[in-house]
Amino acid sequence: MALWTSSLHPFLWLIVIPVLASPVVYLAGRLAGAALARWLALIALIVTCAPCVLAAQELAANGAATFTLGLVQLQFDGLSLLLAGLALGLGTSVTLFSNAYMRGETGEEKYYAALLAMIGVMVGLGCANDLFNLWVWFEAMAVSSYMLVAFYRDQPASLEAGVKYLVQSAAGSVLVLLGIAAVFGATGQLSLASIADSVRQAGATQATSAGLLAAGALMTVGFGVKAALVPLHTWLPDAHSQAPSGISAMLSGVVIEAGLIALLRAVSALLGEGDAVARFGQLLLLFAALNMMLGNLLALKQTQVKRMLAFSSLSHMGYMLLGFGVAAYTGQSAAAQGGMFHMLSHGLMKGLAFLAAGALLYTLYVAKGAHGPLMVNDLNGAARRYPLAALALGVAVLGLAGLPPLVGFMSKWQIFVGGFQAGDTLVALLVIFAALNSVLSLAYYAPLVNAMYRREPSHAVRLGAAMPPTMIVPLVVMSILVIALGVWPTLIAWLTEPAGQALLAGW
Amino acid sequence: MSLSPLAIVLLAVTLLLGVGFYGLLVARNLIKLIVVLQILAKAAMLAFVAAGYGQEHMGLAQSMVAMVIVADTVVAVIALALAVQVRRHYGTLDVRKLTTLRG
Amino acid sequence: MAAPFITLTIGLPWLGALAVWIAGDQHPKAQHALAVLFAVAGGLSGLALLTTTGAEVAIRLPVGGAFGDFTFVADGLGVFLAVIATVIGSLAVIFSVEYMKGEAQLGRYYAFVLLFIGAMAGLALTGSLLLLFFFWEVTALTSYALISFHNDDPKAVAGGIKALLMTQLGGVGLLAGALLIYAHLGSYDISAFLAGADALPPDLRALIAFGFLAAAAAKSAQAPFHTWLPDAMEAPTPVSALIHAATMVNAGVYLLARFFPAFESVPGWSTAVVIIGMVTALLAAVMALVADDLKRVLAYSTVSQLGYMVFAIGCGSVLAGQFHLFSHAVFKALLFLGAGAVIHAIGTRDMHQMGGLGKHMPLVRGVFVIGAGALAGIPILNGFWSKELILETGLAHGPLWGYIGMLIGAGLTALYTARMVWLVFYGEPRSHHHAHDARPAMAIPLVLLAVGTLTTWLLFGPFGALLAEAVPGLHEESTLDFVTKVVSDPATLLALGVVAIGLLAWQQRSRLSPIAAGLRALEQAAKQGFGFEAINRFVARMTRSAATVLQRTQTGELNWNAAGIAGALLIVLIILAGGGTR
Amino acid sequence: MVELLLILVIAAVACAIQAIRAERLLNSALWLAGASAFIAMIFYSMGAREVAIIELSVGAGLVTVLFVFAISVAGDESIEGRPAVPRALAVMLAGLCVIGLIWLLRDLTAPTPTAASASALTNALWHERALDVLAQVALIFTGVIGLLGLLAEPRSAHAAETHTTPVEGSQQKIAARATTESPLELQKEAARP
Repeated sequence: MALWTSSLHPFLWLIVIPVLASPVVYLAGRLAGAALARWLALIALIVTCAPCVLAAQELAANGAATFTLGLVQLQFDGLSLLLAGLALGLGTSVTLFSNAYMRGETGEEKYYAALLAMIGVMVGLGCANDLFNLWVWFEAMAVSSYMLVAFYRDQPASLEAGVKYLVQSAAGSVLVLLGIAAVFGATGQLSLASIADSVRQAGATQATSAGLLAAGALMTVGFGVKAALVPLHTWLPDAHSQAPSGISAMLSGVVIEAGLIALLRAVSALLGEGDAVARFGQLLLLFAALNMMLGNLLALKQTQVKRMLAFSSLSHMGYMLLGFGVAAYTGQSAAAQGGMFHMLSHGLMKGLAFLAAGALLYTLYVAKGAHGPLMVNDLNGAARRYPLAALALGVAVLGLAGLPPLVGFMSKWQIFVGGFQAGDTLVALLVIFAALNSVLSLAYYAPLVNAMYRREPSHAVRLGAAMPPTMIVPLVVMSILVIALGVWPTLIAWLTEPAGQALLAGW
Repeated sequence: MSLSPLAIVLLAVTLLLGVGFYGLLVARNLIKLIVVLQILAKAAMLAFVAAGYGQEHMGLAQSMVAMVIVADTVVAVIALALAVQVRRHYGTLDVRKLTTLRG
Repeated sequence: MAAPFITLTIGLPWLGALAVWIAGDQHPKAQHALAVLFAVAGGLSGLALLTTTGAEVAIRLPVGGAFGDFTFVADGLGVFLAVIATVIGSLAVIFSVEYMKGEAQLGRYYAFVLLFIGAMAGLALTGSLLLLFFFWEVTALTSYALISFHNDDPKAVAGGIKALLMTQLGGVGLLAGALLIYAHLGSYDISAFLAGADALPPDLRALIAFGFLAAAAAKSAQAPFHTWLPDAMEAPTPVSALIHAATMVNAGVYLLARFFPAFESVPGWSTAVVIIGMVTALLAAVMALVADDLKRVLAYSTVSQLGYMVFAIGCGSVLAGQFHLFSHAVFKALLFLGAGAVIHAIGTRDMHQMGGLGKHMPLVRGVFVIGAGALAGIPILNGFWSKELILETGLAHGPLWGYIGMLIGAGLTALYTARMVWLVFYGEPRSHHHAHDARPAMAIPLVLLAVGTLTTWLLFGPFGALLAEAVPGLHEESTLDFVTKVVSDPATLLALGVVAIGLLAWQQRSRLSPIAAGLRALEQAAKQGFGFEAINRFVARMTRSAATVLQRTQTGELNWNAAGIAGALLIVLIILAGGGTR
Repeated sequence: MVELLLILVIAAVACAIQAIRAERLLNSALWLAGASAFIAMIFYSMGAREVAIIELSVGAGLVTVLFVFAISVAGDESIEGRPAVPRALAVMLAGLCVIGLIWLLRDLTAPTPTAASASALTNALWHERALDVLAQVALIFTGVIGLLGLLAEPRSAHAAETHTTPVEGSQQKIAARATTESPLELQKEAARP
């Protein structure tokens, strides 16, 4: 049992604390009432921020840290830090936000327990350095999110979303497993590092490379379901619009990104060098174009706020894919870093958008026991009664559209810079297509903002409840971040740069 | 080409996968869809055994299959719970009726 | 030296925006006061910049990564636009005190006006392409917010979104150009690009040049992007119309002037600029002739005058373009504020419901006629001098057809100006209204601008000196030389003759009615925006129907969703297994 | 060995097909159990002795019990009508995927171990792959939470709501909003898809 006594690196606490806190929160909620669960969950997450800072410092000083147990290794590198920071930051906001939003719901303590577990396993997913281990974390993340999506189990629409999410996720998960089996069968390895080594050195035989190719395809599609690549995306608009708003923020802000990170980590180990990487890049670029187009055009047709935001997540996944695709296709570090930056900024902005929309949904409907969808028309004149929430939503969606001085502008810019530096006509055209898509996205974001600043409030707004301060705090903090990073983008370079390097190191 | 055991099992994997895909596309009953998911998962387990056999790493393969079995059972349990709730609120298990969210 | 003033010119209005917003809508008096205070302070700081111009980088903030250095430069060209933005902006704010009295959500209004002023100053003063695009987009954002200020009016909302989408669409050209430059030079520095442009491959330079041209055309409402500006007149007041029509549109002209040295030698570029300028000047003049809405007439006239400036740059004279921009900013601000006073007094913008207002509003009539005279090109008003300069440049350096087109434009300008003044201030009142003359808060800027309209041309000499350091190859001359040259040039008489014909045509309009009847078709076409509006609608409709078709693929049926997974697996297999190589 | 495997594989695939074709859910679940049993036998003959037993007990046993239980709660509903995706298209898509994979994996059968090498599951599971097990514990825990969350009866007085048909459910939703909204908006609400 010497394995257990080996010194614990700070990053392990990032996984251990939330996962261990989860049952504690559940039991506390069962035994001492939901109020305790609420605050305990928040405290657990805030406590976890301390090792996060430590781990970040250690990463900056000593490079990637590892922890080995048996044959399986966890590695904490830039990519892990990015995902951990995103999950923890957004998770804390969501927990604080849910304090009022979920108050009095049946099964509140289970909500917090599942949320905590989800955050913990997501950090684990970011650290996984072993293919099968990656899948276990991935599956744990999925399992913890099923219940959260279908949390309003008395509402048919919520159940429908849960069913679609579960079936498609599970199908994707099977494809991932098949891919892992193919890798294992072809190389006999499971650790990402040794897979990459054996792919590079062995001068792979015909059989092996065909097996790896099949594995690459299976894993791209399998993880792609979670990352919502078009046409694997169909669960996303349903799940994101029907889940409780805090969970929508988590799903859109972190979970699909985690899917993408898993995809990049797993597949890039198989590629070796040169040609295969470029081909993978082309594939990502194809998905990028599809995602941007479909996400934007369909968002244009939506009248429900959360569903519109969900479709916009698809298009933003497209921007990230553009960055990573360019990075793979041409080896551009700016593009990889831009993709990471956009992942972060999308998590921030979309999280903010869902939380702000959720805050309005809460005051207009949920607080009164009604569970309607939040329509764009319901927001009419919301700014007069809920100035901060309306401002936050406005900042979030305009940032998503890529308008300065908001962070979305800078992260898209970085992706575009990478695209143009690639010096490839096709890529440049795709970048211009992305820019045009940004313009198109204004056609649905701008009316949303206009509606909120109308003078005549809607009935719902006039009769809305007061907004609790626990909701306002995360909104304000995140809005400030969105603006600050938009004015000074390199404030976050310490997070995006190592992440981009960690990604490129695989290629 | 003489069939090796590995080839046969790989064939089984792909066939089960095909059957599973077909089922996902045509099954209308939610519980039957869950059955299909189980079939797909079996294909994955079989793939691990085949890989372990080919690489002579059966211990490792077995440990992974055990994980898959457990994880998959958990998923099945949750899926069945969802199905029960769906039946309760929609009055049917027909997934073609679960189309209030679209477009 | 210039660093503190640059910071103040950009920072004060932005600080003011924050202050007004914090003051809250419960204290309108404080909001008015704060807004005026910060706007005027910004304007003064902008004026102070005039004393410290220089082509070297004044502020450099290294950001690093893909973002380069954030730099600010206070050279003549930039300072000039910054002064226009801050001074006219502060006049607009002063005017708002009266005009916006009692409006709800003043905080939002002032915050966006001040944000706009700051962004415009930033746009003019930055030395980094990234920041240029940044401020470019901020002005788009704020102008959208101002146009849509009355969010309950669907026309205002539609106008705002249209302006936003169209300027953004053009902005993609600027984005692509800036990124191309960065990709090849590794720097966002504008002066580095201007110096090293000749080293770039020619086709690349052409791409950049036309990208920038598209952005400038969209921002300056040049054909074929001109359709957003008239709709932007739904903005709450002439004040924000002033922001759009007299300030923001200058950004496009500024962009062309700034990068002219780099693109001059790109084949076809100058000709394209000339064509765009001329077509815009003519089309917009015809549209101004048939419009009934006072603000729309002014908006079209702005588009038309911007066409003159673009034309001048295409002919190779940045000085002529910028000098007309200067004159135009002054007299058009005067006209807009005058129109604002009229609209504020009688509550309609339809010129057919005005008439005979001169009796009730002598002051407004007086200044308005001065502004209109400048617009029409009546001698010694500032518009006369700058327009003559453009026409002479066109004759000397441009193609002959361009010159003839611009001459016709000058005649049309005189015609629609006469029509506008007549319909508003003269003749019999066509509806009952109790007009009152402008109150002090409105009167002060009006009088100031009228004085400016009469005198700013005297500044030609110093103006040329100001630009000379920023624009290579620009030869300065004293005001006296300039005046002698214009007066002695026979072309001036020709131009004046055309203007006189235009005025006469309005005088004799009853006799010309047969011709007018023949032009009915043209009038109809003009009212439809010459088909450009239809193109906009077509694009919008195509986008929507594409979305509708796509929406049908989202069946919400689980089985089809699963089919998506199977299909994607198949496609990925095909691509990875058989796909192309690099 | 090859013949035995071939028979087992054919049997397993046939059971799987039957599980999909079966009209009644109960039969479907039983065919699945059959497939599971044959697959467990394949495991055994390939040398994966321990998981064969696990598969037999969990896959063929526990899961079947779960299915039967769920079917008894949810009812064995027979659904008439055509599937959403045309059968021909479904066969084509599934078939093409299979063909593509077989084509890619065709050479992977080369190494043929002489004897099935059984190795200890316990060592792999508890020592080499202990991290997986730990992550799995989190997975199982969240699964339990999820199950509890999905099945628990509401604590409050909403109990009456749980047995409503969908139409009534949506009417209730509207009724809940009726107190707050004008009739006009209500009509729009009802018209929403």
